[in-house]
Amino acid sequence: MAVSVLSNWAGEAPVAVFVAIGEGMRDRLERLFNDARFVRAASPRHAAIFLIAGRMRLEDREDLRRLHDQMPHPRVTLLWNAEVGEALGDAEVFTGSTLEVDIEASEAGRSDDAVRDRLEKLWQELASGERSSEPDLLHDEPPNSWEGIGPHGQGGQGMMGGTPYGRPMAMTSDDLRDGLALDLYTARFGPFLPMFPPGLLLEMTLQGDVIQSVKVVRPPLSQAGGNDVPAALLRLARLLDVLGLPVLGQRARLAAVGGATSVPLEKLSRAIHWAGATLAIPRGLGAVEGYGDTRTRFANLVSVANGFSPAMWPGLTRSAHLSSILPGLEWSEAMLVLNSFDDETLSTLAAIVEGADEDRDGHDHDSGHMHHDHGGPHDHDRHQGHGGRGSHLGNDYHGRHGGHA
Amino acid sequence: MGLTDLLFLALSAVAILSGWRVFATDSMVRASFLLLLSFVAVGLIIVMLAAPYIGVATVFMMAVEMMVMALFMVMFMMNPAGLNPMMMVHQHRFSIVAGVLAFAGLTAAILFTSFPKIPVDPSTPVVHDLGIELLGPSMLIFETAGVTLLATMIGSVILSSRSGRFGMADQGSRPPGLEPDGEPAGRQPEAGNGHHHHH
Amino acid sequence: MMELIAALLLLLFLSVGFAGAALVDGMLPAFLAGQSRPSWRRPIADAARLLQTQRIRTEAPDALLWFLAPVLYLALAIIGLAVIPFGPGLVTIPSEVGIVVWGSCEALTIVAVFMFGWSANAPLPLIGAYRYVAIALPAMLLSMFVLIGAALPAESLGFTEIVEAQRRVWNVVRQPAGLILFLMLGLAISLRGPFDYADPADLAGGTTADVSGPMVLAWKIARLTMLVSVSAVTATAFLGGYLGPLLPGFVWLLLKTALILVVLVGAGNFFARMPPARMMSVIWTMLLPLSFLMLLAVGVELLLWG
Amino acid sequence: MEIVPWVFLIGILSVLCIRGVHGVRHSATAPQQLPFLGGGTPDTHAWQRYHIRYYSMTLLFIAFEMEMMFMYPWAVVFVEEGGMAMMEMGMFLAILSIGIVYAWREGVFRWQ
Amino acid sequence: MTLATVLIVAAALIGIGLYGALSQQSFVMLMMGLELMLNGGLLAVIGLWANTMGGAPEGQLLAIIIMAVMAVDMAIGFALVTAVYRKRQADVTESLTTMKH
Repeated sequence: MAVSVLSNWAGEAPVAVFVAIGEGMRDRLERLFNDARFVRAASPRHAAIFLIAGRMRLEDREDLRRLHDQMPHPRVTLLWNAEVGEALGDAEVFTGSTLEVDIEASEAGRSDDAVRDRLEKLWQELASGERSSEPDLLHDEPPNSWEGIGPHGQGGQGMMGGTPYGRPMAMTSDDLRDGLALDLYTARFGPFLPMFPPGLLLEMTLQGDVIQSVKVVRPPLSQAGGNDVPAALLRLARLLDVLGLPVLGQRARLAAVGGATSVPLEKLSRAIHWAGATLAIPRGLGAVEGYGDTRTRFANLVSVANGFSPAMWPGLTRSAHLSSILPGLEWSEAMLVLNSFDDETLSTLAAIVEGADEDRDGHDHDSGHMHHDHGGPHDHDRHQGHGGRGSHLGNDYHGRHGGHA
Repeated sequence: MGLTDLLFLALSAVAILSGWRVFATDSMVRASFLLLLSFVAVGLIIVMLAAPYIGVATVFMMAVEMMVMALFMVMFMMNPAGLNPMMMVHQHRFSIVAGVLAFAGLTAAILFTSFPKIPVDPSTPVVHDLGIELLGPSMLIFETAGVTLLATMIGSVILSSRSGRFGMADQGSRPPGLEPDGEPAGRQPEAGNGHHHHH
Repeated sequence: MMELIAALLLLLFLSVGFAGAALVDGMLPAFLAGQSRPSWRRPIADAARLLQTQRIRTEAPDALLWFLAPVLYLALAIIGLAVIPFGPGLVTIPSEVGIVVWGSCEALTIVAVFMFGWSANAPLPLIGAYRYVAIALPAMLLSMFVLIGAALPAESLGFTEIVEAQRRVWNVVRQPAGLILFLMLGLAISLRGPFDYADPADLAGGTTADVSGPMVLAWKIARLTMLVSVSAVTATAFLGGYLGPLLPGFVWLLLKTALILVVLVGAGNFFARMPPARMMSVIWTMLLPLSFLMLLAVGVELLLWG
Repeated sequence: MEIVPWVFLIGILSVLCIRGVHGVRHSATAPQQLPFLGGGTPDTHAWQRYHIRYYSMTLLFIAFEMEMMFMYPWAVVFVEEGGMAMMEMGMFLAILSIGIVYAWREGVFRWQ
Repeated sequence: MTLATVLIVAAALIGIGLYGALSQQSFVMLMMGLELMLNGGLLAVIGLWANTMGGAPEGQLLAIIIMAVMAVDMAIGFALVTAVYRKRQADVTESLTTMKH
């Protein structure tokens, strides 16, 4: 009884969706969430529906599977114009509207509405228990076997060695900023982190929250967004979200759609001014030659909201690259920088650099095993005792991953 | 046995047990917060002892101090979360004996001393009295404390920051080995044999 | 006897306040964002959804601290509220050092938030937790100066005396900037808007990024309760608490609390969040001297006209 | 007799705690437990010697915060003592302010 | 809750703190031992103040001084730990023996 009351209520809840955005779908998806019935979850842990929209690269599939499994039960996946093969099991595919009228009209707005309806229907089925939650796609095994290994059965050895609870421990290295040699944290962030451009996969090494080194593993997926006013407004909305102004971001998104609910742009830009958004961006942050710093890029976007046409930027200098812009920044600053570029510039900045020390990691990582790094018999002796993990920054450190090259 | 006694017993048990667990737990964050728990229990006992200001202020001060303690514990201890259980002690038996002896000695002293019995009157405005004392008779102590705290602030800034008058504080440093003249602990040897390149 | 009545009133205050906070928090941002007709049923429906969602653990989390963090946070909110008088002599925990008790609640809140972020053993929550400590520590310092400014005219650290001392003039008149500083602290300890360094969007939810289902719900409940609590403290210290004509003191306090709560939720949506390093230096170099000056102004005012 | 509700309360709380902790410990499969990184994987545990960037600030903070202990009793007797109290606390705060200014000059409030 | 019981609790805290301060290899854990001893000291002072001094304010002042000592001890202690770590990249007391050379 109590359970059914709960499910009834739950069915009314806004549908929490975690999205993985594929090629050319970003702007459309952001408009999808203008509807109050839907909430875009920041993390799969908060979502019930996994929406995969647009075409994905082959190597993204493994990440999608991982994201799928990170969601709590009950969960369901919806593929929207997505081609992911069998990677997501027998998830429901949505290729447009089911109504004939809509197929003929093939108008984006109509199809968006159809997706909304489908999402809502899915959630109601899930909440009422008609649809069962999807099982895991990956095998239920830890990245390294650990149970029963080691003196306490926790998988570790000595002070820092082994793989306690399935993962090795962080090792010490020098720091870029203040020379205290503390531990490094290396991980691949992305490709579907909500505050990252979709598809961008960075291998970052952090110390505390300062980024020590960055390597682009996969560039962002190309988006249709041009340089027109709606695209600029959407970009402004993303920056506003990162600045902690989701309400203003939402208004900018509504303005980008236009129509009856549209917000006067002057009002929006005044609100942004009074929010102190410009002051919240440090001067000189993420400066790129010819492109100003993050603050000027932001000011440009705001002036678009004021009615000026979007600025045109000159070509990039050859040397500008994310792997040289981001290191040394704190996480929050780095997120501001990442979101301040337009799509074209960003894809140039995030291009995979061809070079002697590069290793086409992007292709290695996706070959289907979660524990690519710690597999192999050699790893165990490496993690014992003083462990030989990454005491060098930058290229030397990357060399470890691309040893075969 | 009234509620007061029971509460006192419970709080003492919490204070002592969590104080002991501080040195028996693997996770540094847990250790810091256990110490905080011990302080909170003592603070509440102090409130029960008719010193509400000192008791609550103990909780207040120790909450932030133990927070900072946790930050530094995690920063400087190897294996801060205790993922691998560990025991980093020296002269262990001697320390146990010293601790027990201190406790026994103090207890004996307490039991065999007769203290005067002049309990504090519950109606005394203790906070007010303390304020008068601070501004009047003990004014010098108060201002001296200010100077001491200033010295502490300056000292801790000088010691902890990297840049100094004679250049960077960490120049020419090399970590010690776990055994004398051994390889630096927890790190990979500089310009090592590169064994990590072959896998 | 009075304490028992006060305890019942506390329960009433908590439930009314919490319901109001949930509604305001659920509807005001949606309204401000220009969405049409946010429904009052949403918060309840969302809670029902979270209750039915699986609770996920991460690899080797600190399960005990992870569980205790929301519990501690909630308990602190309730204790903070319990030292607030609902009328003359109507206090659940009558304490002559009320503002110090509240200060301890603030300090322990930092511990609770840190515990929550630390326990997940995951990078984004960890960064959020550490960031929060950097901002909340100095922000707490500000609030204590401001509260001491409120305690000066009352010649006492208890909230009842602070309210009684406002019969002539409310503290907001004595130190208007103090109210603003205290509202900032309110944003910081209820984790919202420009001071939400623990759960921000640039960390994909920060300390909550790896938490699911009932744990998210528990954390939300604790946050909202703390919002009610800090609003009530603000109303008591600056807006004369239960003082007011005609209506009973309890109602007055509730109304003033509601006003502050709406202001807090609104302000949380209209100010940008600075990078933590910048905010830390703003607090120490600009806001802290400001709070010194406020204290000086109150002192001088008391000496001349007190 | 008055302890019965306490015992009851503590009993309920401990049952809740045990259940809660138990719930965290025993749920989620291995792929579910992976920390959220947007699909990517970490190399190591996130627990590490975390490099806080504001350690000097925290040290300054503990020393400075000590002044609160003196300020609370001062606030209680301020009106009574009048100008004297003002002078003494002014001096005390001025001394401590020197420390803050010094720390600011040394760049303690920037992240290291 | 008599004076003797309060003091015995304080003695227990001091004993545990002494054990910690003597046995722990790392600086920060050693400081935890010191703090615990001061904690016991604080309790003893307030216990004595409440039961034998009739509420003379000096007892409370002493308690505040103890707390100030804790704060100073922590601030300077951690600053030292940072300085030593910068130099030696270790936080165990043994690493200080090589500091003389």
